[in-house]
Amino acid sequence: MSGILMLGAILLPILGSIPIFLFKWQNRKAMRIYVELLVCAASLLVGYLLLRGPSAPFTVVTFTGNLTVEFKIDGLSTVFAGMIAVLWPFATLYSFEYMRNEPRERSFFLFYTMTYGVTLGIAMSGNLLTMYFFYELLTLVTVPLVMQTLTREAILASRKYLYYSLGGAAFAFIGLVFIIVYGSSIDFVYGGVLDLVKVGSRTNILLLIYVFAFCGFGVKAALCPFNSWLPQAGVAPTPVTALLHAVAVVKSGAFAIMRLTYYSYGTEFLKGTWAQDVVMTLTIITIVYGCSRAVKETHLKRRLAYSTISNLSYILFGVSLMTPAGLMGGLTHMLFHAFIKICSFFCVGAVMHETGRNYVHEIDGFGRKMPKVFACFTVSALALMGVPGMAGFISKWYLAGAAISTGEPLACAGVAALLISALLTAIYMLTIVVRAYFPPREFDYAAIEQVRDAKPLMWLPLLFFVIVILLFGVASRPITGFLGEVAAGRY
Amino acid sequence: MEIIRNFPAAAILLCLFAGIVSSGLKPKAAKWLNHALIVVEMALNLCTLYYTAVTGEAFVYVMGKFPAPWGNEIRAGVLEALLALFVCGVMLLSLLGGEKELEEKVEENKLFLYYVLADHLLCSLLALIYTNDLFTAYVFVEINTISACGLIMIRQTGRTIEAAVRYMIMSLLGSGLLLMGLCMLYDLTGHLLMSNIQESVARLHASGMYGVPLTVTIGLMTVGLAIKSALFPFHTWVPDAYGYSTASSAAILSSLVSKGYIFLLIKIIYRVIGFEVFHDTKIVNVLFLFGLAGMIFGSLSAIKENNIRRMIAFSSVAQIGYIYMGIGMGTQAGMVAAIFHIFSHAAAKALLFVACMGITGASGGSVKFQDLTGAAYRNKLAGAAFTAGSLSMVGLPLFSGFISKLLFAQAAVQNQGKMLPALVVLAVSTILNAVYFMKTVIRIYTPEQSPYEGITWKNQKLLTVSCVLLTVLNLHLGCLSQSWENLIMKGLGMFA
Amino acid sequence: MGANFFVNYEEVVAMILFGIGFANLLLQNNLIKKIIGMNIMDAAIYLFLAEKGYIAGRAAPIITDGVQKMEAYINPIPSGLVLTGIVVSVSVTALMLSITIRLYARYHTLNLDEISALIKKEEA
Amino acid sequence: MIFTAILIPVLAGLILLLGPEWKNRKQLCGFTDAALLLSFLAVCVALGTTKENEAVTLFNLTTGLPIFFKIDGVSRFFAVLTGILWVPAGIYAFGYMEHEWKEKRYYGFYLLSYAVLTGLDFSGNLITFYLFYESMSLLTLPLVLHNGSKEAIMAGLKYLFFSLAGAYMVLFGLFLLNRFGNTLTFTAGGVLDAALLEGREGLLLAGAFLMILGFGVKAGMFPLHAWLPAAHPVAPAPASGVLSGMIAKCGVLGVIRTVFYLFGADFLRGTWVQQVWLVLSLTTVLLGSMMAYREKGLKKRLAYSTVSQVSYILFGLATLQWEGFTGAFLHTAAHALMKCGLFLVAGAIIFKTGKTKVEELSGIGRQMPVTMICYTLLSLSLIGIPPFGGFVSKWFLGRGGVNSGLPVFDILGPAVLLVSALLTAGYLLPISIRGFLGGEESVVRPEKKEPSFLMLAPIVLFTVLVTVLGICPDKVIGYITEIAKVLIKEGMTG
Repeated sequence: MSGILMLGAILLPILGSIPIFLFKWQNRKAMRIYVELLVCAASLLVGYLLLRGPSAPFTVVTFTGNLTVEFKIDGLSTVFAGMIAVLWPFATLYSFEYMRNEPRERSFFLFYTMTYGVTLGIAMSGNLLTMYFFYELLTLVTVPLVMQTLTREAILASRKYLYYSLGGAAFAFIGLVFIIVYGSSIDFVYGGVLDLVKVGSRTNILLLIYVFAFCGFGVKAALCPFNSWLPQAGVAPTPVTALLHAVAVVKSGAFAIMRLTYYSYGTEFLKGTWAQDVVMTLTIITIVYGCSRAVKETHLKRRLAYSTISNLSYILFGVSLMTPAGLMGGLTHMLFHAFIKICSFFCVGAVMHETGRNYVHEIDGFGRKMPKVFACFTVSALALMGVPGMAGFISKWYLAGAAISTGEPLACAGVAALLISALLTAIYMLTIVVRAYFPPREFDYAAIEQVRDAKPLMWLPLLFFVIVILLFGVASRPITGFLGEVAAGRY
Repeated sequence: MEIIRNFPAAAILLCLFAGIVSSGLKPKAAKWLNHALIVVEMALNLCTLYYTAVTGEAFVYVMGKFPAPWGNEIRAGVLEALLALFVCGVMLLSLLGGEKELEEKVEENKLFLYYVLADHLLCSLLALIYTNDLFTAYVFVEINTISACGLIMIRQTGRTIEAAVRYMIMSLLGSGLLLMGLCMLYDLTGHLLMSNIQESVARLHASGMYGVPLTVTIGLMTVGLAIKSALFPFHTWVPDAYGYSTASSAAILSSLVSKGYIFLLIKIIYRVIGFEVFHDTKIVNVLFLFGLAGMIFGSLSAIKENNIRRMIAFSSVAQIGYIYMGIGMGTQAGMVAAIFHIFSHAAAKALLFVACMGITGASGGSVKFQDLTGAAYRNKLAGAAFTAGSLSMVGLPLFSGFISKLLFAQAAVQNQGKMLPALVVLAVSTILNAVYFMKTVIRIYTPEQSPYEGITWKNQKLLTVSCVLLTVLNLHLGCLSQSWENLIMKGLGMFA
Repeated sequence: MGANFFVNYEEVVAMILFGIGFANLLLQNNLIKKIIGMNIMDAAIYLFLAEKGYIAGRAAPIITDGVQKMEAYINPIPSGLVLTGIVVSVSVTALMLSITIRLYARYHTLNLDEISALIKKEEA
Repeated sequence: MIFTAILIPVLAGLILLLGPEWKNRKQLCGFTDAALLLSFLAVCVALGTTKENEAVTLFNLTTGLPIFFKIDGVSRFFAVLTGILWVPAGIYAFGYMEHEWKEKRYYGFYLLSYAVLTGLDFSGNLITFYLFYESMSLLTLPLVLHNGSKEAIMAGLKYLFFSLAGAYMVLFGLFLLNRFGNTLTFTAGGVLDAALLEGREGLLLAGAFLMILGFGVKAGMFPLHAWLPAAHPVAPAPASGVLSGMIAKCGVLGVIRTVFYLFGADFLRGTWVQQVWLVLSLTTVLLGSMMAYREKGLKKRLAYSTVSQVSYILFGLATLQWEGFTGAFLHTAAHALMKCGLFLVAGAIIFKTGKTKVEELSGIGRQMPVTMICYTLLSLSLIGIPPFGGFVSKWFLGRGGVNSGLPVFDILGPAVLLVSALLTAGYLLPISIRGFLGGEESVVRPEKKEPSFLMLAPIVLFTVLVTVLGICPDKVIGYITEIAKVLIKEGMTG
């Protein structure tokens, strides 16, 4: 029963989106209501499934041999699917308002809804092959979203996105093949499936392949040096940038790496090897690199995109610690960063939508004109910096705690990188806040007379995110407790 | 049921007669005869496939009642029958897809010749697949070459004639080497039938005599067939030949003709030389290296290309590289992957060429990229089909390309020495494939005000049928590959 | 090696001829010369085959006076192969020549590179 | 009660910030004043009613991370000092801010800052401390960049980012302590767990050093002092006063908590951390004085002086010896009063005459006699001349250095302090001298420009307090010694 429901939850948005494109929809409102209902229905279904707890694997198709398309819900899927299911309806509301004046609305919502289903597919995949399949599919359905505006810039960006993603998948594919050959199965089993008898003396080659696969999936998670697609993909409409390029797509990369590391290769095999050092070094470099680029960048969305790059590597850093505590830190940051970053992106999107201003130096004095938006932005900025009492601090706390418990020098260097990055985060986020609230004395408010605050459809989701950020910040115990269970493989 | 044993020979002869008869017919009649012929062929081969699969062993059909080792033989196993069936199917779909273009572009009084050549081509392909005699194989290789040459230059422009000449020259070099090789082999073993040669070669190899001549012979035949099947660096004739001929010619040439030679090579490896002997000569390593090089350089050339047809042609070079890499792996798994890729690439490439015709047709016949912008909106079906073909080539799950990639990679993993280069090149080549195919897909899906008129499916029913069926074939290979794999394994088992 | 070299001088000649033909087919720019190269190459193979089929001191396998022992005759199959080969070669040569004539009629040259250049010019 | 003491200024501040503009300036000032006094009262009541070391837990951030308050000797000392500084400086602002813009915003953040400072003083564990420490950086930022000039905004950002950099260094230490300590609660003598620590001393020492350096940022310790001379001068004078007087001391509070309540003095004694810390503080003492000596702008000169003087305190702490410790506490109080007073004087001069450069101040003493007399007395105290507070504290600091038993530093420390005192005299007194004696030819009959009562009263109050501290310091010294007894076992012979 739950197997059919899982398949239904994945297929509902994918198939349900087809009418959006098939019909002409004279009445825009009707289409919007349809989309929202569709998304909410899928979310409710997912919610129901997740509340039922872990499920048995459900095999849909058998490709060849033991290669099957299989779904199941375990702890990790619960976290990812739950996150997606909560965020999507709100983001959809926001995008109604945002897409009001944009052309090609239908095709936007078509792919937007489809992506939901595909992401759920990644979340609920029961084995590596299924995940790989949805992972590739995700690339395809999101490319049209990047291309949405059809400017030359957008097309170049979508091409780059496509090449990077497919290229990454090609390397991830190698990892998949190795699991097929050297694993006892391709299912996700906490602790890994490698068959050490089959591996024999080929440890080093497997480690090399792990690094390949890590980098391959890491392309989507914008791991340095494979990150340049992400800032460029910021040409997409803001709901896309916010939801996909800060949450769904990039976190799919991180999620895939978690699966690969903890559920396929297994930390037993990887821990303490040179492969761990290599991937950890990469993540540490990315953490610092992303932040420094963000500080230099003056385009608002691109600045946030670089920030995303850095924050994603927080997650990957947690994962690369190869301990349950590290995974928990990564999961926590995955969840909290999703809310924080989508909130800040939506704020920036609201500014761009209302005023058409894109650069940091153009938003002087907006704090007074758009109080709601900038209040939310300030909260998300503080949370991203990791001020205690906000969600960001909690996740950093667990990440750093996990890193220090390992006692490895490299992990401690990672903690230092986290802190350097926190400082840089403060620099790139707070300069925006300070500009908005404290314009220079000679600033003339008449110049931004016509600027209005965001409309309810836009700021209501923001309000929700802010409440969540604060709530997670001060009362995180239930959720971190659950994540701890998940990370220890006990759920 | 015993009557089925006659079917392979009947199939070959039927083609030959149909070709001869067609030369006296009007174009339309020739066309119908050709299509009917292919359908009959499919039925015959299907029966053969069924028969061999059920009996579980290959059978030999003795031509002219001369027994081995003197007579001429046909041998049919599962793999041969499967490939023959597949060849017929893809050929029919390619011809259907390109039919409109043929009628528009080929002179009225030469159209019937096209079908004559197509019949002969099919005949030679079937013969190559089924024959058990090396010299017969050589003869049909030449027939194949001549018919293919005709198919290339059926549209008589300077380009096509030049392409035909270049194709002929390279082919002749290849067949010359092949002929030399098999003459020497005959000299060494005294036989022409594959089974008998294999026995003698095994004896020679065991005794250690004639080591160098044997290697030279194998080398000559391998290089000859490699030239003919456009293995890098012998691919110079490919872009012109595929790029300027008609769509159905290009589809047939790239997806079937070159595969015929490769299949012959595989047969030589298994049935003439013997897998172990071949493996010991180290020629596998050479094939492996050239395969890898082809995967990279074919794709690189494709990326640079500004002509969509030539781009697809270069992509063929890369894909042939995949197949040779699989053969060069020197393992059973690699061979299975290579043979599966023969199927998968044939399905995808035929689809691409046919869909490409639809796309260019909606862009005023231009093959330049700048004219193709937005073509997928003007010809929705062809656009979708082209996308499907591209995704298959890039190796996305659900499509056939993914399974071949998977099989190649699995084969590579099991081969210690060649694992890393194979895997890395596989990944890099995937990226390169993605670059040029996805670039094209994005371009045809970029809307633009265009002077060219759109084409709906009503104006191109045959193309629609062809595209849809080929797409289904791709998806079928991608989703339900298990049965294909089983048949290939079974067929390879019958080789030995 | 040296001894074998002279004993099998027919094969050596065949191989040299094959090389000459092959090189001509590959490297000549003139189409006619290419075709000639091809014919040389084929002829070399026929020579090779014929030489292999002939065994000194034996007769052609034409039975005039009753069946003799197999050892009395030469192997007839190479001769058959040569004949088949000649047929193939003739047809291919004919095809090549006809294409060459077409090209010459169009571009008034037999040089393949020049033809290519002319075609490019024609299209542009 | 502690909670109320924090909540009152928060609420008042939020009312000011989010509420509409006030039409009547008097009412605005009155409201702020009332809120300030009420908060101070609440703090005093809290100090009176709450038992020593009784934890008041607010909530848990996550497992093992409670936010809670408690009161001990150090909290009392700092809480009272904060109140004594904050309330008069607030009253002074009513006069001073008349010529500034956006008063409402200033008062709002002023109150909020008071709230976080109170929270900081009462923090019961490091995470609570860190929470308020970071909030302090964020909430005092608007005070720094208040006047909205490009320069002020840049200085404000510099202040913010230096502070945050410091905070993140602290966070690193926090992470380490969480792993290697029993608890994060401030416990006299430290929380380190010897069993967990085994073999990781080097890492822990590095953590301790980073924390000292991180808190040292707020205290203007070399090498991360650059923000201080930039930020303090551009802020409005009352803000500069409390920034130099109190905010910088929060860094000191952080160092005290780190060294004596988390790592424990014994853990650091004799290690490289102590050595480097001593060197850094002495360098800062000298460097600050020299920079102040060269500086021409009055407020900037005072800012450099702060750099130098706060490192006196750090030096005292770094000796890890009870006399140095006592001196540090005394100097904390004395310097807070003195420097705040001096900044208020500078503000008064700017407010009345608009002069900011030292050389413009010839003859100012005749225009503003009361102000300049207070200035002179405060300067004398800062130099360390009896009978002012500055002398007592420096006496203890010097003794702490001599009796520290550290090689080299027992001579070098006091020597540097002396040289710096000399420099202090060099950069402060000429202003008085020229103020009273110079500039005769330019002004024949100087008009009186004495500031209003609201501004003058706090200045006089601080002067009086410093003098009182200098004349009868016994009570305070006794109080501090009590604290020191618990924290420093060694050298408590006297």
